[in-house]
Amino acid sequence: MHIKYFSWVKDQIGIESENLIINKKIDSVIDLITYLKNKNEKYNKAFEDLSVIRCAVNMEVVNLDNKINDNDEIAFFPPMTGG
Amino acid sequence: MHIKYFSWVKDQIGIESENLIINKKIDSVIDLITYLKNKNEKYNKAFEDLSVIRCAVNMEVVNLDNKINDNDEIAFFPPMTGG
Amino acid sequence: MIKVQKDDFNVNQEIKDISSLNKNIGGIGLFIGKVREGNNSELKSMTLEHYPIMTEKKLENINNEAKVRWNLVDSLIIHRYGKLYPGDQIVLVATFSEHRADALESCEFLIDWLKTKAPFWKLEESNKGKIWVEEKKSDLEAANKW
Amino acid sequence: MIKVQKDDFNVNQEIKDISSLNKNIGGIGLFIGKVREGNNSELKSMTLEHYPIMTEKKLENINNEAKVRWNLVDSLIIHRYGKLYPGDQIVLVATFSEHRADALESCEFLIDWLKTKAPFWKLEESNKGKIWVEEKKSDLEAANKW
Repeated sequence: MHIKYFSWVKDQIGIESENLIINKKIDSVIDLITYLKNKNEKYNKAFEDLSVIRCAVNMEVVNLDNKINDNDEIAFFPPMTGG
Repeated sequence: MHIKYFSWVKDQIGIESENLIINKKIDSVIDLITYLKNKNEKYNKAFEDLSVIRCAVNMEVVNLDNKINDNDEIAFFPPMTGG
Repeated sequence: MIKVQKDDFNVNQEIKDISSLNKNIGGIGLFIGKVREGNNSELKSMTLEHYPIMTEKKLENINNEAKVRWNLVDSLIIHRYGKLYPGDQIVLVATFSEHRADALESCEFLIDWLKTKAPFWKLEESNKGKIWVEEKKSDLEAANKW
Repeated sequence: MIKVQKDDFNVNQEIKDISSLNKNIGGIGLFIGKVREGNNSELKSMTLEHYPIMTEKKLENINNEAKVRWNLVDSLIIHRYGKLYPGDQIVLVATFSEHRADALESCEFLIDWLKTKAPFWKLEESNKGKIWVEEKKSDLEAANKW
């Protein structure tokens, strides 16, 4: 699972991207977030308020209950501010 | 009275502008149009359909019943097509 | 600012001239009107006649009206006259504001207004001869909505 | 066409490149977004981060969506990324149509959409430090109206 972080989510976690090999059963985005929050306090802090977290799976924005697979590219970021 | 003509009104009458010294009593734009129509067939033709004639007095668009004076600049033209 | 001119304009230069005076511009709304050749390449030329001095006066008025109705840092209208050819630029409306809604709305307002209230008349020359362009009902409706 | 680039753009050149391909363009609707200094000259810089490939993909999608919804001859989005300064251009939306309503509406649609759906994030640096720009409620509402 390839994970990318943008904006202040990236700043708080401290890395731009990572490859995770997860032995636990991770079915959905929210499962992944729960898993990440247990890793350490940085992740826990970044994902504290899920109302400001957006997620893209393979570059499509999805809801947090969206299913995910091992070979997906998952990205976490705050609401977008383009234009 | 200085009179200007634009677009096909100008083409039909055959001149761009003229100075008229009128001895008759001309109180309004419509009086002037009646006066002009009596001058010759070109004017009569140009002012045949008043629904497509617009008038500006001293560069402000006015209704045809608008009052006019001897020293006014009067312009006749079809609906404007700017932009 | 308003400009009534025979010459073409460079939109990049025009907006740079205004933008350089004010760093608080967040958005620029622009409209460029061009001479359209028509679907069967029928148009040869378009000659724009106008009513000098009245044109400048009316453009100045409407430009000021836009500044009253919207929160604008600046705004610009350039309208050309004379003989133009397919592909040529006819008119530029540019509105400069802090927030985009003001620029976008006032830009639409200005071009809608120009279509029926600016003293210009268009003579189109095609294979069929020379024809003065008639007022469009849709243009009248667009101008009346403001 | 869409372009995601670090470099600045020249709006005159960009529209000329497209206009020269088609003489049947009657109107061009444009919006240029710029870095605003703020009322008290507080902003020092704005750094735009984006999600490469996803950005291009999403911009391409929305540009196609505009072409489906409106009668457009062509349309162009240029979005910059990297470190920008007050007065710099951020984004260009340009829509080319035969009649002006299509160009004006689709231009507004595209910029409204970009504000909340294009994967960019803005880091503002001012005297108070660095702050990531938050989503604006008014931008969400503007995007939802289409």
